[in-house]
Amino acid sequence: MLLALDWLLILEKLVLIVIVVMASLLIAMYTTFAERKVAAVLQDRRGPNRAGPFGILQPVADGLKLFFKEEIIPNFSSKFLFIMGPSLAMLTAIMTGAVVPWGDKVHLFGRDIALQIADVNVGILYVFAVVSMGVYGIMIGGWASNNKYSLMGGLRAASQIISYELPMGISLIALLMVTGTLSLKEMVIQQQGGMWNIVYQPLGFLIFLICAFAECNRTPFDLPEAENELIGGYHTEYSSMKLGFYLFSEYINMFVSSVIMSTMFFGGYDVLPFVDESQWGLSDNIMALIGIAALMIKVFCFIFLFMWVRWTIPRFRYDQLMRLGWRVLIPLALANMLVTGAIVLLKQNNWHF
Amino acid sequence: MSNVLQLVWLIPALPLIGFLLNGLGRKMLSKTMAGIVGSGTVLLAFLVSLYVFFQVKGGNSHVAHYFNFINIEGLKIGFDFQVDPLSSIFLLIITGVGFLIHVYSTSYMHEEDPKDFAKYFAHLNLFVFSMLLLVMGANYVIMFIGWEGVGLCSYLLIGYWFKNTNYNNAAKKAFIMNRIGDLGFLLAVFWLISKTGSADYHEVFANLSKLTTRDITGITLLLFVGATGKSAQIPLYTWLPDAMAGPTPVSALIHAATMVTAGIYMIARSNVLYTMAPATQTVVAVVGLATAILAATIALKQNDIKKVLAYSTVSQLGYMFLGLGVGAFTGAVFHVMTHAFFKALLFLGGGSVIHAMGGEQDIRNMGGLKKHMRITHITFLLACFAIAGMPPFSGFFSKDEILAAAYEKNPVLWGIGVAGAMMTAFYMFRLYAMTFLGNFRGTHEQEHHLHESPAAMTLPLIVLAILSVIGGFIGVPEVFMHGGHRLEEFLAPVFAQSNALIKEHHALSHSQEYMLMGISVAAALAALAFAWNKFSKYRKSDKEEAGLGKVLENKWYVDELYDSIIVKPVLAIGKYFNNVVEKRGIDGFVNGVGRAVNYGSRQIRLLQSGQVGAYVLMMVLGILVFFIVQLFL
Amino acid sequence: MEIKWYIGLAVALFCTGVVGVLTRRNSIIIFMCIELMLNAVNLLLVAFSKMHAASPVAQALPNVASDAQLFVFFIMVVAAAEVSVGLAIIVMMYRNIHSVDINFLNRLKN
Amino acid sequence: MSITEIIFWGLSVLALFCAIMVVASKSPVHSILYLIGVFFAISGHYILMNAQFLAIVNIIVYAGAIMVLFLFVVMLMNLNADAEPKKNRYLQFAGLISGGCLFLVLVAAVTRSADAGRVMQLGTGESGLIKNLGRILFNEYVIPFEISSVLFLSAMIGAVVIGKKN
Repeated sequence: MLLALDWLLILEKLVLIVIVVMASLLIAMYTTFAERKVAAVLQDRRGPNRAGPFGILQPVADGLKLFFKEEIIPNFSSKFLFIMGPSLAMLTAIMTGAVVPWGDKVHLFGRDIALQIADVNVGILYVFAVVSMGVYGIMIGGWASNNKYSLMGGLRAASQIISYELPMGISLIALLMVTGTLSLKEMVIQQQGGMWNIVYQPLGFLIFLICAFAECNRTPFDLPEAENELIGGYHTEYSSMKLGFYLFSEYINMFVSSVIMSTMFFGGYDVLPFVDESQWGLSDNIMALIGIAALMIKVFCFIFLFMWVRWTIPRFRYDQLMRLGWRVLIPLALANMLVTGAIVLLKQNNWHF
Repeated sequence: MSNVLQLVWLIPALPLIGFLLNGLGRKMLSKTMAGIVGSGTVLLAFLVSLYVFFQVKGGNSHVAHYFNFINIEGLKIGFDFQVDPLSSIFLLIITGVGFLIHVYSTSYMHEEDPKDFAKYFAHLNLFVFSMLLLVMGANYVIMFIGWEGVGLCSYLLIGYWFKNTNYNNAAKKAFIMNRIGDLGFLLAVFWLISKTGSADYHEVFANLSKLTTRDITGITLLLFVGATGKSAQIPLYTWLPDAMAGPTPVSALIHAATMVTAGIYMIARSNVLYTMAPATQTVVAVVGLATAILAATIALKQNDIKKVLAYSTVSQLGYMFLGLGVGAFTGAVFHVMTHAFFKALLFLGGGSVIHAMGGEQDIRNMGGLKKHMRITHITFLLACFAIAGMPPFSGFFSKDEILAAAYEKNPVLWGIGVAGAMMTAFYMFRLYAMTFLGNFRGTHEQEHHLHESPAAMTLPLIVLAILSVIGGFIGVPEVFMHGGHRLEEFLAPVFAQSNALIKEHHALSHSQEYMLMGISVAAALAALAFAWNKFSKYRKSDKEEAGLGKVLENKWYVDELYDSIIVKPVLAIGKYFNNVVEKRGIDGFVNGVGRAVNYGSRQIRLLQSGQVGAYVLMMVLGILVFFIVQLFL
Repeated sequence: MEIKWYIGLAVALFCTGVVGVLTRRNSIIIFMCIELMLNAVNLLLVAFSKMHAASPVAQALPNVASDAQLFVFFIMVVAAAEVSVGLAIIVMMYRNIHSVDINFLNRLKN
Repeated sequence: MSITEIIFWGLSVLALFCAIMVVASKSPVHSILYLIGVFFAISGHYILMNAQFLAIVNIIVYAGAIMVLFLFVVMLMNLNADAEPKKNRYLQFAGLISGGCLFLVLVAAVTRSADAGRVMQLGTGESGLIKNLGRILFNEYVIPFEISSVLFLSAMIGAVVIGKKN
């Protein structure tokens, strides 16, 4: 029952929302810091270590810097749209976190609190919808700044994201055939007992990973805001906190997509594959904590993967980018879907035609 | 005996064959050949009808049926001939006088080229054929076929010289007036058929009970209208004088002897109906008498030979209708016969005079032809005596029989009749004196050209003269010789039924008859003598006729009257219909529709403004209207 | 919740769409108004499906309620196809007459 | 006034306001955004009527894909407010009037109809969920489903052919 007038539940949900949002912001902040550290390590240099011990406060410094920059809004563009661009980007980035199952159940104040904001039975579709809304942030931003380069950058980013949504969707379809359900919670529950989905869908995962990179405009696909070609793409005109929002939304996107990848393919808060955690006989609360910890570890691995890829692979040219998307990924995803479908059917009538 | 009557179909067939030969072969036949074929067929027909006359003499009539002309449910009209005393008399007149006129016209039409010559004879034969058909028909429909055929042939023959527009107009006038009469005749036949279910004489006269008196008067009146049309009586007589445009033998045959008598034959044939409708009979008598007087007065002042003779014909026909009107059917038929003889003679005589004078027809430019044309002069004189009603001649017997019957009916009729007879004598001898007596008033070249007509023309004149003289003796009245009136015995069976119907039959005493005859002969003689010496000294004077003379010369302005009353209004109506109704009405309507569509489409074209917005708006309005109609109405 | 409110809403949206189509000259706006009208129809369809789901007769027929919703699904399919072709046409139009004003498309004039 | 009615009225007002703004706004981009607002309101209604699958699909298909296309086209053609052609006064007025009349006629028709007052099943109901919708879609409506794929194919080819600069 979605809208039962249960004030307690609403309170509980609110608290959960606040925690999730703060957590994702915090993690995103420190991802920026981690990124610069990892980049430094990869390039044999030290990362930022001046601000606070070992440079821990560097993100805070960046944030303050952005806050105090001067607000410049080009006069020709429509003021409202100029501001709406980055806010939309940020909004969609955070929204995806709503359907992610962070953990199992927690007993607090005598109530079972599900560590998931909304267990929507069209979970993945919701994610997909929010991702497609992300495009608007970028396009409106690009258009509102009223200069050719940002417009071109915005259009390129949008077309890139749209064209990579396709393979992501199709790979998801393959995954859904295996899991049989759209709700993320049930997926995790399925993976708890048995094998993780990565085992069933290795190719699906790979395609999904590449698309995730494209969605967040990360390294090989960060053509739109590439300096040398389009002078910073769609956030050329942006300064201070609006620019901050754009950069920040990129990192939040990265964090959220890695969370989703881990829940879908690596069993979410399931600690170990093939091991049935329930036998350990630990209490729910502790189990929840362990689950969340396991999830966070997986997420950090993914984030590290993002950064690792960023500083190793050169940037794609626009047509290479498009060819990869349409010529390679989509056929692969289709093939994967067909094969998975065949296998699932075979399994249904126990392995004979 | 009956087998002879089987040959009856031969009589009309022969002229028909003549017509076909001449008509189809008119390019191949030479003039003499055409003449022989034309006259020969009529002669044979005359012989056969003579033979039939002797068979029928005993009073028996015979109806020969050949095929069913109309045979639909409820109406059976057979193509059958009836031969009885009345029709055999007319057969003799038609074929006899017809043959003489054919012979006469072989020489009169001499200078025509062969093609026209054969065409002329073909038309003449066709005329004789249809006249025979009319006379021999055993029912009104066959008679009507003949009736129409005769009208057609008169049109063709009047308009023989069709290149001259006046002759053409005359022919058209004749035909149209006949048609008006024919309409009356046709209505009467329809009425008759609708009432009695058939048109055969026997059947109609057998069951007269089916007809009420109103029916009979109606039918007889309508038949009389047909007769006035065909026999040129008061309302529809103006075509006859104009018909003189045709060649003279044509006038002789058609407008003197045969066609004009069709009306009288028709009334004589349906005498039973007329006796049962006294009202119609008085109408017939009055109209006949009025026509006689009117035509006679006009003839007094006419200066063209043929015009004078034409009006005299109209006048004599008036007398015949008077006879029929007063019930003297045999008298009328007798007058028909005698009139045929002397009027044909007068026309042919006039023809030979015109022939001699080289086409001159105005008697004021003639005179003194006695010396040059001996035979024509004598025969013409005998005919004048006959028509004037001088005792030994045929005219006297037939006319006086009618006048006697008129006296029985009503003395006033007799009085006017005698006045008419006086005028007849006056204008005939005025004509005779101006042409034959006195001195020649024509041009020298004409005088030099004067000669007696060839034998082919003079022989018929002589034969007709003999007939005019002795013709009267077949109907000598009782008062002179008991049993003298053989014609009455001969026609007795035909008129038996109507005589039986006439209840009161007060015959005149002998003294009264003598007195009547004396008065009429004396009057005629006086008029004759006065005209003789007045016009033998006629001097051509170019002073204008004045007063009554002028009126008479212009034929009481009857033609002008008809023009103004009928012709002009009809033309005006025609023009009105043509201009107003036709042009503005119908054309206007049709063009109007076209223009309206044109205008409408131009406006609708503006609707295609090319503006997509406008189209969508119209679409929405359409949907709106549709909803309103569907949901609320 | 009676159906007439939903019908009212759907009709209002539909008529706004119609007004939009009639009053605007920019073909893209017109195209969007058409999408709006389509959506109004979708809304009403779903409303009717829920109405049938509520009414007793629906229980007899197994999937009468969800038929309408599938219908909406197919409408969306068609709408998507239509938009792609429509926008292609508008682009081509823009390329030819350098404007999206529909009044310039009057070559079909009388 | 239960919670559902409040939500209903809220969403309706939002939808109508956005719809009117779509028509009335000057610049095309604004009207696009308002249209997206309308789509969200309508998805809200779907969720209110527990047609979850349709709600999400509506957002993905309309807001996610179609409006992106619109935005693309508008940006490519770089339309902005002042270039917007203005329709002459009267046609605009006529359009407004006829739209209004259509609305009045339909509303009148609805109020007259007998079963305007039938009640709807709001908030609950199995019909909207993806499970049985999917089942029905692939049982009774397989053929239309395949045909729609052909439709998409033709639409794509059509768009490409028209769009290509030959």
